[in-house]
Amino acid sequence: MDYRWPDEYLAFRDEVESFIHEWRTPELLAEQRELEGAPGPLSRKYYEALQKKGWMRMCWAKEMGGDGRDPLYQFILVETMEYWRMPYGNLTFTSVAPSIAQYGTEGQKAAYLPGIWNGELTFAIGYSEPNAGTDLASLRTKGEKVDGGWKVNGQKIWTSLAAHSTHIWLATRTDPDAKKHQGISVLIVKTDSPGVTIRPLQTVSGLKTYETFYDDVFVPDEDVLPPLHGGWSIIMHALNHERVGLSPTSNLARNYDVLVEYLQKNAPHKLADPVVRNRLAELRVELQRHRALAIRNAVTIARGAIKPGEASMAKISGSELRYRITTLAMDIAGRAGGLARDDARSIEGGLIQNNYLASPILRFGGGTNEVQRSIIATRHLGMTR
Amino acid sequence: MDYRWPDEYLAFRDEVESFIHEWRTPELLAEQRELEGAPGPLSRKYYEALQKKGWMRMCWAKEMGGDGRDPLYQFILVETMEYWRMPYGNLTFTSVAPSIAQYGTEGQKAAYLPGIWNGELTFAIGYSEPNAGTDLASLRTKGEKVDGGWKVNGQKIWTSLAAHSTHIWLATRTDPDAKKHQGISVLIVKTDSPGVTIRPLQTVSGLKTYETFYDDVFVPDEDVLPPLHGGWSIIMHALNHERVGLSPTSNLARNYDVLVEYLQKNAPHKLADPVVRNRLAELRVELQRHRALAIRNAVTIARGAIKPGEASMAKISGSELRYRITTLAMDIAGRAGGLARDDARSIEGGLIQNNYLASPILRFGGGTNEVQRSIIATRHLGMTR
Amino acid sequence: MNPDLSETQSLLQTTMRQYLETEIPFDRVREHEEKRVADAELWKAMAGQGWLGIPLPETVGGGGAGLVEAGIFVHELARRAVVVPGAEVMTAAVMLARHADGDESEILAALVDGNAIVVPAHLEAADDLEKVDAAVDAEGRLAGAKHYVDYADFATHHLVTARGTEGLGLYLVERSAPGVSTEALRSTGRTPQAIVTYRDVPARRVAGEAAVGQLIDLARTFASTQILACMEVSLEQTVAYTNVRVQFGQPLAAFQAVQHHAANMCMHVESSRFLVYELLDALEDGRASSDDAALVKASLSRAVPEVTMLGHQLHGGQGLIEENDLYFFTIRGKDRALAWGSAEECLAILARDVETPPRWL
Amino acid sequence: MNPDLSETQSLLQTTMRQYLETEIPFDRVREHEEKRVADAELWKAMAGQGWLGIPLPETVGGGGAGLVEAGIFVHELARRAVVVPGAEVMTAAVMLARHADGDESEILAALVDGNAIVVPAHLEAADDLEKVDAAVDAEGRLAGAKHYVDYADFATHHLVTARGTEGLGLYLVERSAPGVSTEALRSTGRTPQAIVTYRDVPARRVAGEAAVGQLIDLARTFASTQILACMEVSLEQTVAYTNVRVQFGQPLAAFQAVQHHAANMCMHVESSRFLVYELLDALEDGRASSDDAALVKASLSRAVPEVTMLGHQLHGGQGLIEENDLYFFTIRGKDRALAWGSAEECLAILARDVETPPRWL
Repeated sequence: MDYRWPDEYLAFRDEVESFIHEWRTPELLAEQRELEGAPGPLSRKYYEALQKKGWMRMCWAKEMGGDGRDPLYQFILVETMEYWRMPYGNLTFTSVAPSIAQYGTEGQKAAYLPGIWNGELTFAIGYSEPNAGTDLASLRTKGEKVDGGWKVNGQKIWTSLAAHSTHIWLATRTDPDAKKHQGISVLIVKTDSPGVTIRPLQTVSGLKTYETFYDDVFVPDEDVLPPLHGGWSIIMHALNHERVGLSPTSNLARNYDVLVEYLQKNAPHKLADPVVRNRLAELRVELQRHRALAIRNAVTIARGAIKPGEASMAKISGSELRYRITTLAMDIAGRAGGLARDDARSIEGGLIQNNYLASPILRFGGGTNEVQRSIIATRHLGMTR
Repeated sequence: MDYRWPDEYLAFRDEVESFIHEWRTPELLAEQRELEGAPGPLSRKYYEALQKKGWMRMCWAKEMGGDGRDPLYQFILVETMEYWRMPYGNLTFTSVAPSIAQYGTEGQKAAYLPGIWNGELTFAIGYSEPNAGTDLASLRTKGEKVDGGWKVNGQKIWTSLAAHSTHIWLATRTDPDAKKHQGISVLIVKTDSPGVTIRPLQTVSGLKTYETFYDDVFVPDEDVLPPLHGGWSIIMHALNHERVGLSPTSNLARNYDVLVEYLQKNAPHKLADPVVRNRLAELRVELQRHRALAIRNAVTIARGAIKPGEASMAKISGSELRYRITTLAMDIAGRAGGLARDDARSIEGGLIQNNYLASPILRFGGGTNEVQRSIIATRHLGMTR
Repeated sequence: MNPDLSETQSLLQTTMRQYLETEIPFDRVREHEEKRVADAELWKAMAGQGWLGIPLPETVGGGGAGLVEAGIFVHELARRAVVVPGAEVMTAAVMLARHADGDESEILAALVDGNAIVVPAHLEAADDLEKVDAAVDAEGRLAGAKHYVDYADFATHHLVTARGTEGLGLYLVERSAPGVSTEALRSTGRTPQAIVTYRDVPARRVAGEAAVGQLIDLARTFASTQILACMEVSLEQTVAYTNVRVQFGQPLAAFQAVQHHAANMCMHVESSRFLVYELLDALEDGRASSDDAALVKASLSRAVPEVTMLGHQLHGGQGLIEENDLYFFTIRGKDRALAWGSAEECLAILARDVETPPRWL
Repeated sequence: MNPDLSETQSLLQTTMRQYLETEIPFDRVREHEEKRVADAELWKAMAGQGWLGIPLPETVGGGGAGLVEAGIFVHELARRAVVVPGAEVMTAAVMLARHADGDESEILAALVDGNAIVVPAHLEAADDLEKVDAAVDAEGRLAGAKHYVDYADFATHHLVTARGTEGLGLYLVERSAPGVSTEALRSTGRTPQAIVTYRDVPARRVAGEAAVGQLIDLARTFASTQILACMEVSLEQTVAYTNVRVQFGQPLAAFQAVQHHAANMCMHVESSRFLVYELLDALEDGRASSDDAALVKASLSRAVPEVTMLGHQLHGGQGLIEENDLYFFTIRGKDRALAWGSAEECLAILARDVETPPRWL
């Protein structure tokens, strides 16, 4: 037992922080605001620099093209980047690429991995459907076998970044007669394929997402991940890859820090109010409780152990705390706390208010908290199903 | 719409308060403490006086021997008595007597009602079994038809007051072949019948309850409530009778008042602490939220309407608030708040601490809060079962 | 003790609800919301229905009704999330009517027919409801700034709290007067709000210091009423959605965890409804104190994020997309939770008097 | 970053757990609890096992281990709810060892073999941990009163906080000295507690002012450790019970609402375990501040009523009967939540420094 972070991890954190301070310029932030998260010229440059650092694959096995570093480095990367809300890789890197590396054919590896690494290829994830959200396995988008490939018909929602991606990583029912969890394959679909339609969806927190429609879209056989009809385990495996830093403490703590800084500058009388200080003390306690679950989960994953209950706990804790911190911070700041990010007077670009509106996402995204709680009960505590 | 209590109700409250102040002597309180709720000479006298007031039957229809008063009088009686924790009738009066009056044979009415009214007869309720708690209908205590009556075998728990009662109001499976909710009858069993064993059970909050065992206990036919095998509806009906004042606000508010009084006398610096004052303000809000649900439910019942969801809301709200008020009050009072009622230094005879330990009871008693929440969802909100 | 609407009150509720549901599709609300401008056409139409004068005396053409009826008006508007200053104008109108002398009858009549639109302007700089630096000089000229003024530009007049030669009071100011300038704000609720600056603006005193507290209590109570409406609709939409949305082979509504979330939402809604109407009823004849208004606002301001976030929890991704109608009530609800005193500010008011035993009857 | 017990630490845990589960039936705990007297026989036996000297130097016969090991000792005792001053003696022993000069080696050795039992005596009158009026005069005579002293009568010595001629410090006092009198208290936890009055009692100064803060931090941390144990066992018993208890035709554990309650309990337990051992580990080499100890205590003191009450919720009537073992952890847990600073008191400590950014790595 030793709860200290060894020096090499702390040195890595410092390195990441230096990198952030170098790149997080007002110009980059302005570009991000303007393009609503889509890649612009500055963020492309930033991504290039990030890729040069090699951090995106640092925890992969050497034989898969990585550095074979301890996954706790990934944890530290995520925590440090998330504090400043700097992008550090998306599902293309954390989910698609490892899946191709592990399951893909040699041809697929050659066709996609280099392009992913140099940033030319980006993937949107096509899992959710209007009637298959939490119950993902009931998806209906179907592929019919045709000569040399598959003809795909169906509809996906929450295909985030679809309009800015070159490909869609599409969960498709390829065997309609198999049981629910079987008969699903992962297809790699070019976004400019004939028959693909992308429709933007505005969400309440400003995040743009997309609905994607597939009308007789042709996908060649070589773009089907093997094993055919065995997509469910690929999907599950891919989700597991994200879990070392699945619920950062730092970006929750950032809301706290932003509030305190605002009060120091604009409402010192409130910061002097014993009741406000007590509420802040309560938030500090909650942040540490969450931090405990987040690190506990990361350590387990870093060891290669599998304890789904720990990931579920970290995920529930972080997603629910996001709501509590932000709603309280808005109350403390009063009407100033309600200013949105499109108002120049808003606190730190409306960060807290925006986090409030976005807070439901993680409560259902990546498996609803209801499902997570049942996972804790059955798989961590051994309760009867 | 008029949220005022008309003068006649307020006058009744004043009458009840005067009565309480007359009877709530240190001697009576000492006797109650000593006998742990069992009837002693002073409380018998108190009950006599209470019965003379006619309050126990005041809301019954005149043809059932009552005064036909609006059930809101019962609500006011309960709230006023509960503030001072004075007894005002128990299940014998609120559940057994009305059931006999409504369902009993003429013989049963003649045999039991006068004795109940003059206090000679008291009933313990034998519903719960070791394996039939929330799922009451799965009870196993069984009656076998024998010549002139029934031979009863089984076991009940939470037969509160059994040792001080003359009879047990016993839910018994009389038709083993019927479906779960059918085949149950209510039997009136003398506690001194051969084969009845009463074993005390100590609960954490000091309340004593009893396990009762039935070995070949003979119950004559005339002590079976009609209709035979139709006991389930009697049981449900009886429970409904209690619901006008099922979750008083006053005894929750009493914890608040006791805490404030303690702080005024013993820790004025704490009462001056803005954080403590804020916590108390929060409790005031919660008390009013509960009061709203309690009155809403009472008004509906007083009108003869049936909205089970409202009773469930009042019940959940009151039972959960009891825990929150008491745990916080103990924290504010610090270690003084932890003194138990058997310590002479405890705050108001350990009222708050004792309420804390007793707080789980109402969360599962009378139908668990889980079941209540489903009732709200399905019967009040119309959600799919 | 009768917490239910009278027949007349029910009729008003039903009429308004049907009218708004029929006449105002949510997409029309989206249009006004996006532009942050009030729905002037709806306002005009409501004048035609006779609703704008509900609590005003019949002598000026009003409905001669009370605060409960005004509350129903505010409640129904909030249920449809329409972009009109219902709560604001009711607040100002009631204050003007209460303190009416001969001078006021003209503006009251104009309020009834929708030609005058008066909104309160109270809050200054920080979120401290007690701070009033705006001042009216001996010549009756107002100078000062008011923040987060709802519908400042749609209004024809502002009812401004300020300090004059006779002390603190309410002053009536014309929006179009030279010296009144506004700067738009973009808040969570997406309704029009602005910072208003008054430079040497003619202002007529209409009420004294006591009225300032009354104005706050009333505005706060109507904000609570709006919150109530947001919670109600959020719950209704959630029940409807979970009854039809199938996952794992059964409607969401049949899952125990879903039912329990909905039950928790329901307890907030039901207790809030009682508290809000009790307060309106008691404010009508002066039985309610400022503490009562603060308590109800504290309770509802805390409840509404809980309720609306549970609504989102049960809607999943569907509920976050702006094409779905759920979000209106999430954003309006939290906005009103911050208006006229957040839960924190209202608790601070309650904290001043914790020694009085809480009411239990 | 390694939050898991080492092999040696695991061995200590397993050994103690097996020993206590085998040797100490819960009915024996009930007996001592009812009489409010410590289990002297168990204390003696534990001396035989070598456990009483775990964190003491090997030179006095101790185990030479650290606070984590002492924490495991406290943790395992609390899991069995036994009526012995494990936390209290570990606190005093560590303080004595830290400030040991030659004089202390004798009492340290006696602590190891169980002949000396030293408990801290700190709290006075109100629940204000900063108030110390007890005084030691120039002749080394102590006068004052200490409240809620755990195991005051079972102890051979009290380690008393008092003000002497050299300022605030820790003083060692013999329980049997004339002038020491006790008055028993009956608290929620049902373990022996007393008010102790010292009248002109010989007292030896063993450490100065800094040690008083250290003593509080340590006692507070062990109280948190005890709370952790209570939550753990409450959860374990609840899981076991719901897995076998059948209602409506299936085990309780299979109901979604039951699973969710258990999951909430579990999150408290798992986060608390991390925080407690992190704190013990950090206190060992001085990395932890008083704020850290207060934070952990605040967190666990709030968590334990939640967890134990959910345990009762899921046990129904069975859990409230004293024949069931669940209640031990309910009452001990809440008792320790109040000891050495309630959640409210610990939050007040944290509230002094809210400007420092919270730790996230």
